Amino acid sequence: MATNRQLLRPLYFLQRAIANLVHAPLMSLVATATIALSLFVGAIFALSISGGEALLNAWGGAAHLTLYLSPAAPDEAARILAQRAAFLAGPQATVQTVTHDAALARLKHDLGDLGRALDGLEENPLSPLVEVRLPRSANAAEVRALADQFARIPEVIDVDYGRAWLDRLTSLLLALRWTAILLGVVVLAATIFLVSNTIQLTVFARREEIEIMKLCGGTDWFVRTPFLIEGALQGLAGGLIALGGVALARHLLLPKMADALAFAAGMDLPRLLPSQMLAVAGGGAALGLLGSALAVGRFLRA
Amino acid sequence: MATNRQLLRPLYFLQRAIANLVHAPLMSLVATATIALSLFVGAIFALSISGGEALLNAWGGAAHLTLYLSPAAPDEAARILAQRAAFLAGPQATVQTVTHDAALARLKHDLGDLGRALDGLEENPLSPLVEVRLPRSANAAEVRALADQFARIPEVIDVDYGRAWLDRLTSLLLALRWTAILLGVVVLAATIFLVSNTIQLTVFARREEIEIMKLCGGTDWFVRTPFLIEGALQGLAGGLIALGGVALARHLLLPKMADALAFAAGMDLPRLLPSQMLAVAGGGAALGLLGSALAVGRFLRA
Amino acid sequence: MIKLFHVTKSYLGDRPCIADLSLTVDKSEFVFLTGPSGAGKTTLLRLIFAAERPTSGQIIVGGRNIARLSASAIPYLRRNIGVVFQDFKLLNNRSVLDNVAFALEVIGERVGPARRRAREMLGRVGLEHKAESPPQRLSGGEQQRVAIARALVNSPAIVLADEPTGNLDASLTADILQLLFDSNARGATIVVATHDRGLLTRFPRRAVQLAHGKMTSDG
Amino acid sequence: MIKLFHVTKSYLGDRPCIADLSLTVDKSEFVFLTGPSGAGKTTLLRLIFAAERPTSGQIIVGGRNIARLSASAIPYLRRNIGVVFQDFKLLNNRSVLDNVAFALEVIGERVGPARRRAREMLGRVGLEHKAESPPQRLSGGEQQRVAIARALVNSPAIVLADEPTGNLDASLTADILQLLFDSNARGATIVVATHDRGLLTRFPRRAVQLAHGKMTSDG
Ligand SMILES: Nc1ncnc2c1ncn2[C@@H]1O[C@H](COP(=O)(O)OP(=O)(O)OP(=O)(O)O)[C@@H](O)[C@H]1O
Ligand SMILES: Nc1ncnc2c1ncn2[C@@H]1O[C@H](COP(=O)(O)OP(=O)(O)OP(=O)(O)O)[C@@H](O)[C@H]1O
Ligand SMILES: [Mg+2]
Ligand SMILES: [Mg+2]
Repeated sequence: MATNRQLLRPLYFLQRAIANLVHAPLMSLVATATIALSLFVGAIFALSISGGEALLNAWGGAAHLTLYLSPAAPDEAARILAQRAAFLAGPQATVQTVTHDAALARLKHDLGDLGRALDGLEENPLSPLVEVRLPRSANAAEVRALADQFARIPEVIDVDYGRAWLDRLTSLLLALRWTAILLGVVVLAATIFLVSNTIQLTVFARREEIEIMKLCGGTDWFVRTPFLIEGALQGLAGGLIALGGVALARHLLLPKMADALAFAAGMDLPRLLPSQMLAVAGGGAALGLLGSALAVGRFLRA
Repeated sequence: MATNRQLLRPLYFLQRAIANLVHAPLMSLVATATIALSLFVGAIFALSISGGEALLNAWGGAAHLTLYLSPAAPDEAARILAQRAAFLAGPQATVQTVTHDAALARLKHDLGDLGRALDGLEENPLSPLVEVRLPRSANAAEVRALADQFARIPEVIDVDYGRAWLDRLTSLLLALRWTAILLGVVVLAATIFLVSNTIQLTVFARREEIEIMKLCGGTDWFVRTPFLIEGALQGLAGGLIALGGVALARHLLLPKMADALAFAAGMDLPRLLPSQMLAVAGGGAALGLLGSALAVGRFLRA
Repeated sequence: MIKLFHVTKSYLGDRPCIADLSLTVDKSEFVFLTGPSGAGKTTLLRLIFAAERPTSGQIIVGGRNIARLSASAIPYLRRNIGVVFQDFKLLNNRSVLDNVAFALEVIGERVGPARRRAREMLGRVGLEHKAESPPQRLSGGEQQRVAIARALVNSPAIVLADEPTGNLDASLTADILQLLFDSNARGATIVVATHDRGLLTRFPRRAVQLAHGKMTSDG
Repeated sequence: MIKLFHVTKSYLGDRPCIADLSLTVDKSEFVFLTGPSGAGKTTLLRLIFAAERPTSGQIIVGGRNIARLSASAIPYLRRNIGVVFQDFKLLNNRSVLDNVAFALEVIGERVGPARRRAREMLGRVGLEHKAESPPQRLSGGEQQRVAIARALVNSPAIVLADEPTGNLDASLTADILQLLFDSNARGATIVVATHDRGLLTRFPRRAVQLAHGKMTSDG
């Protein structure tokens, strides 16, 4: 079969694809640019979202939970609770016990001059408490889950962890994520649509060539293969250009952002992991291939 | 001059432009879609940023400043300060004076059982103070500016307004804005580039037509005018589609966001003002016109 | 080799351009197809290489029933047919040589041998010196000869030539017809559509005359 | 009307296709331009309507020096010249009628009268019934007649026709030449390029013969 003979000639098709790219630079440029820009916007967009999440979490800072025992509970009960809390909160958390006396001393200190008035008390009416300081890496959902666990311990009569604050942080992240999902879907759909239409236009500009190939006895695969290779090459080039663009944007933005990020010590502008870079480049190639396949397919059927 | 005769025939060119749009639906579709998608992404993006800012401000909630006087200051001084603060903070702010006695009563109430201990004091060591509650609409920068003004009043020995909190909010807004500027520039540049290239491709697909017009004695303006009208019409259509898309996205997103926005009472998803809608539609038309002018210009020179 | 039985081809709203036509062209026969402008010559050739489907009737080419051919089988039919199009149909973004070599590449020939044979064929139509030009830069008659070279380069069993000498002067016309006669002598079946009855007097062969899609004379 | 002084046209790397040619065509003259394929007939016509610039020499058309014409003046020159292109150059996405009317619209004629005159002109080349078809659907000879109708519809002072009868049979050829003779009788200057020396014997007129870009006979 001649078809099989052709499929065994990948070099021939690669050669023809490259010749076409070189001979019609406008078209290859437009398709490549469309893919590059779409991927660039998509990547910057994904990085902004992930950066926003990281920033919000950093803003929250280290979370701080306070477990109150009954005022009647002995200091020993607080110490036992502290051990249990340390176990639940994990090795990275810092746990501190505040006894009846320590609680009163703290209040006196806080009241300053007025503190002397407390010396007249016969009995200490304050509760002992346990303070749990979580690492910065703990996020809102983890804090909330831990607070719920603590609240279920019978000795604990109240858990204070800035619920309102956490609720707002969680809401904000949720809003961010919904926007991200919407915009992500839009950018992806826009990319596929634009790329396939742009390639359709380049195929249209070569309709005579396709017609002549078919009149000379070329099979559909003979017509299609160079277009597919061209699409994949354009897509790959687009992906690589997008990666370069992301690196450049990061480079330009880094000094501007330094101030804004000063409070979030140790936080850096988000970067693409090697696997994500591969995904961008491969995604470009896939996009180009898919766009070409759709465009040529529509054309060959017509 | 024949040129003048042609310029007096806007209807003729409009007719030809519409006929071309109808006869080459693929090309008009691609150009319109490119403009629509670019404007849609741009508009959604701008709305997200403005929504993000509004959300951050709402999260901040109503700002609250406390002005401390010297403990030795008489209550009357606090009342005079309150009047001055009310004048500086504007009519929408609520200003409240807390006298020496009121301050002590408040502390007693806060201490609960322990409060009784304060009865033994001979002298009131607390400062009188003035509380200023700003409207929700006040943003971080305004709060900070007002606090600076208050601090410059000689009677005021300290202003408390959650400086750390405000600093973080400001940083976050700054980061958001830099990202917005970067992405905005990218989306705009991408849009102009894509639109002009796409139209270039549609012009390229009609190069024979242009060649024949010129061979029959058509002037450059005779060739150019229908393309410009087509570009403007495609752009206008693209702008209107983008507006429809924004309305649809808002409609889809509103229920999903309701939860996330629950805490920000009275806050709504950001919407386009009529003037902004006009800008999107007009911007689309301008984009189409500009893209066509660039593409045909390049072609006529070649 | 080519057999048409009661073939009709009509386009929507027009009277048929081929009306109930029956025709047999034997293997290795040489036939002129004549008739005035719009008689249906091009349409008849297009039916034979399956660029159009007949509205009714049967067409058998090289033993295959064209009307029943699946879309994927058409390329393989066309590889046995060399066609000279009335409007040449050359690729403007390729060189003349590539245009001719292309007909060989389509059927799976390797690039090197394809170009060699294409260059040789260009020599036979007197255009070796234009091998590297794009067709746009050629004169009308030169383009026509490129189209002829492309049709003959893979020595097809059937050659359909539509006005192959419309842009050529008398001496080049004789050269090109000689190429077709040679090909015919080596066994190819050849159909040449022409409006030029002068050709028939200079090169007497079987001539099928069409008018309004009907055969008006044969012989 | 048309004067060439020592005109040479050469493309990069090739020997000149027009070499030191001098020629005068008077107002209301009718000239055949003959010569074999590649002689330079089309190139000469392209020089006259400013589609190419001469490498050297002067060309004066209707009193204007083509070599010195600014780019913006070229359209106004072309409005006085009707051209029948060898490859027709019809707009495929417009109807036949629009293609012809287009030549009038370009010079500022209103759509209504333009279409009326175009339809009448189509009648004179025998194609009124194809007015609404796109040119692709026409036979080769029909397309050629549309090209002729377009060239003549605005009664230009100069008509340049490149192989206008290459796709037409003898009887249509006579009809078309009669159209050109009529136009000539009304005062138009006409140059017809053709490879067909038979035309010259049937319609004796002044004939300028080219070979390799040089004039070999005139008269
Ligand atoms: N796709 C089509 N749609 C409608 N009509 C068509 C189509 N193709 C051809 N025709 C009509 O069919 C008739 C025959 O056309 P055809 O091209 O076969 O003529 P021809 O004999 O080759 O003429 P010529 O010598 O001028 O090339 C013409 O009137 C033409 O207008
Ligand atoms: N743009 C160009 N670039 C290079 N060479 C060209 C170009 N145009 C024409 N030629 C060459 O100039 C020569 C004359 O061409 P021209 O088209 O004038 O011939 P012609 O007399 O019209 O021939 P025909 O009867 O075949 O149409 C040819 O050899 C052609 O290849
Ligand atoms: Mg024909
Ligand atoms: Mg010529």
